[in-house]
Formats: sequence, C-alpha cells, structure tokens
Amino acid sequence: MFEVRVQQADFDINAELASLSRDNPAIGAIVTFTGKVRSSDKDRPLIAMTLEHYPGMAESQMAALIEEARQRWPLEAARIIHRTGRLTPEAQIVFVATCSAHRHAAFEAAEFLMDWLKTKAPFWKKEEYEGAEAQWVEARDADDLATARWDA
Amino acid sequence: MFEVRVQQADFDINAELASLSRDNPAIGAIVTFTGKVRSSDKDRPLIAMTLEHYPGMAESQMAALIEEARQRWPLEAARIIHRTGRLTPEAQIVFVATCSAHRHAAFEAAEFLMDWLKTKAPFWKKEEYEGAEAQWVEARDADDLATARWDA
Amino acid sequence: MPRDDIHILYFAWVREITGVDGERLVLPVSGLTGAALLTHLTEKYPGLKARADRLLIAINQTQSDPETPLKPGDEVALFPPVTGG
Amino acid sequence: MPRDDIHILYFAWVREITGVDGERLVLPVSGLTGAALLTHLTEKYPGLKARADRLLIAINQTQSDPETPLKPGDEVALFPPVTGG
Repeated sequence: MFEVRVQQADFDINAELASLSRDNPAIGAIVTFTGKVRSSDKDRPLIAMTLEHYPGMAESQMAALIEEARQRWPLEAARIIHRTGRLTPEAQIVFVATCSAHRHAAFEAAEFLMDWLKTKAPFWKKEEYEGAEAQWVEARDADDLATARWDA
Repeated sequence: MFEVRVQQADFDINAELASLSRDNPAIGAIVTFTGKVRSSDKDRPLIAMTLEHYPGMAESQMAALIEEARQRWPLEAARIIHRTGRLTPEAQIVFVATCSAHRHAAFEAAEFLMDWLKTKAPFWKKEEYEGAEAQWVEARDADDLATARWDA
Repeated sequence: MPRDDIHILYFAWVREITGVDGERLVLPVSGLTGAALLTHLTEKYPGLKARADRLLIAINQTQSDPETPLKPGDEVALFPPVTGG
Repeated sequence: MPRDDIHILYFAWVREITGVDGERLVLPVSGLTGAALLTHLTEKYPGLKARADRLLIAINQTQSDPETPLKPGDEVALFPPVTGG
C-alpha cells in the first residue's frame, strides 16, 4: 500500500486513510500531514497560488522518496498526494500519510517525506497577492536545512 | 479551537479536521496522529483491549498537555480524543491533531502531545490474548524516555 | 458542614485487588501522608503489598508526592503507572 | 531510426522567459554538456542570463550534474529550485 499521485482534484482524507490502513491489523500508528493554502503571507492577502509540476519526474521522485523512507523506517503503508493548478486560501495542497506498528516510525517518516518533498520533487508555486503581479515563490534555505538534517 | 474529549464512541477524522480548521485561513499545516489496536503483540493474537480512565483527571491532564504545547509552539488549533471501553483490532484508540501556520510546529507539537499523553494522562490498558487471562499492560521505559526528551 | 473524611479512588489492577472502585475513610490521624495511607491500605488489602512501590498517588486529581499530608475532603486516587495513548 | 536530437523542457519562470514549454534541438557538437547547452540557450533567450546560475538541470527525469555530457534522445529539463509541498 504505497502510492503517489499528482492531481488537480481535491482529496478526501477519510477515503485515503481507509484505503491505506483497511484490513491491516499490523498498523498501530497513522500520521498524516495536510498542507493548505494560507491566506496571508508577509502581511499581504494572498488571492491564490498556482502549482506547476514536471509530469513523470514529479511522480518518480515522489515514489523514490517513499522508497527511501521504507529503507529507513518499518512502514506498513504510505502515500503522497500533491495537487496542481490554481488553489485559493484554505484549499488542500499536499497530503502525506504514513502507517507503522509504532508511532515514532510513523512520525519520523512523515516529517522526512515532507522535508524531502519540499526540496526534491519538481513542483513550483506562483503566488497572486492583492494589488501585485503574480510571482514565483523563491526556494527557502530553511527547507534545504530541514532536508539536510536527515543526512546524518 | 482547542479541545479534549474522552469517549466510548469512535471518531471521524474528516469531521474532526473540518471542525478544527474550517474558516481559519492562517492554518497552513495540519498533522494528525491516530492510534489503532494492533492484532498481534509478542507473537500472540490479541483479541481485544479495554481502556479505563480516571474521569475528571484524564480530561484535565489532556487540557494541560494542550496548554503546554501552546506555550511551546504557535498553534492555531489542537485536539486530543481518547476512547475508553473494550476495543478490538483495527479500532481507533486515540487521535491527536495540531494546526499551525508551518509544518515543523505542527509535527513537533503532535509528537509532543502523544509522548506526554502516554506518560501523563491517567488511562490504563488491559489486553486479552488468545488462550490467556486478560492482563494489565505494564508501563514502558521507552515511553518515559520519549517524554523526557522534551524536557531539554 | 465540612467533610471529615477523604474519598479514595482505585484504578486498573489496584481496583481489582481492592474489589471496590473507591471508598470513604476518616483520617485516622491529622496530617496523614499519602505514603502512610498506602501502608494503612496494604493492611486492609494485603494483595497491594507486593506492588505498593509501583503505585502512584493523585490528590485532588493532581499527581502528588507521597509525602504530601492529606486533608479532610481530599480526593485521593491510587493507580499504577499510566498506559494509555 | 534513432533520434539525433534532444528534447528540452522548461518549467516555471524558465518557461515564461522562453515562451515555449519545450523544443527539440539537434546537438551542435557531440558530448555537449548541460552547462554548455545552457550557455547556448542564454544566447537564444537573453532573459535567462541573469538567473542562469540558479537553474537546475534534469536529464531523463533525474537531476544531474551540469557537466554531464548529453546524448541524442535525452530529455533535458531546465527549471528553478523547487518550491512545492
């Protein structure tokens, strides 16, 4: 039960969790991360963001991230979903779920997947702020640092 | 949107997330933890577990854990639900959700709440294994260590 | 009229040994500590004795030092280390 | 018949500068590196020049060293540092 998806459509967390963990009584711990569009960043109201990806490479990178996580933690199931297209505040953008027998593996694997996803999967965000031209988001050093801590 | 509940009834993750994060566009990151009954532990098939709590103190301890998490991380919302009564394999036992602007706060606060919940909230588990008398679960040193790491 | 007794509550295997969820007790001496109460209870419930060193005490729903003196009206709970979550 | 060209893809602001999603290019010299391709492209698309040092290159959907030599049939993508998640 390891899956990655890139889609324009929204996702339903209950449905994802059911398909991940149903009929697997070895799962004792499920961690999910959901990323949502925030309405304000840097004091200006955000109108929308548009997510673009590199079809093919995005999916294969996401699958490689899950493989890497499975090398590091004993996972029973995991899933990454990333939306693309124009999304308005409060919309869901990204979903990561990890299932394991025990909680620490599930927590660490989920945080690892998000950190790596942010720096290794080919997605790009363009933000539209009130009264300004839409701008591509700059990569953040903090994300590189978050990724680097898993190299130890 | 900070809430704790102890209940016999199951919980619905979508409904909990909707009530936690609806109409709050400051939320960019939601982390959930769901603990489930595993069917096997120590090679024997588990038939069921029964959860008992200290009414009043359980709820006030859970609320205190959330207060402590709010002192440590900028949270927009958080919730802890703990079920009691007899639960069979694959049943949901416990739910923790944390909402913040950014992912690291949400991840760390959720893991902190689970670690503290395991060692500070008055709940007790009794396990029924195939062909054996039901037994109270012993507290684990690993849980005390997991709690202690947040003291630094 | 203020109460002159304490309310004792038992949980998990402590309750199975005592056979009751809880009981009221008039403090035999003023300023009795939780530890002394426990010694008193192990006489009433000998099954507690072997595991008395692993019991925790909560006074008025707050986990407390066993040397804390008890007062009339206190709610005193005895239970094993917690195992929820 | 094997292809004698490469397929170049552009993403995010790189695509906005080039004005096309992608294009095919016959390798001007055998063993051209990604870095040399980029130099070639900055002549065609001067807007890339100021930000060329921040571009990443993927060859056949794997992020690659700019000094890797390109081969006919390669899919070569140019894009800025990623910002998803």
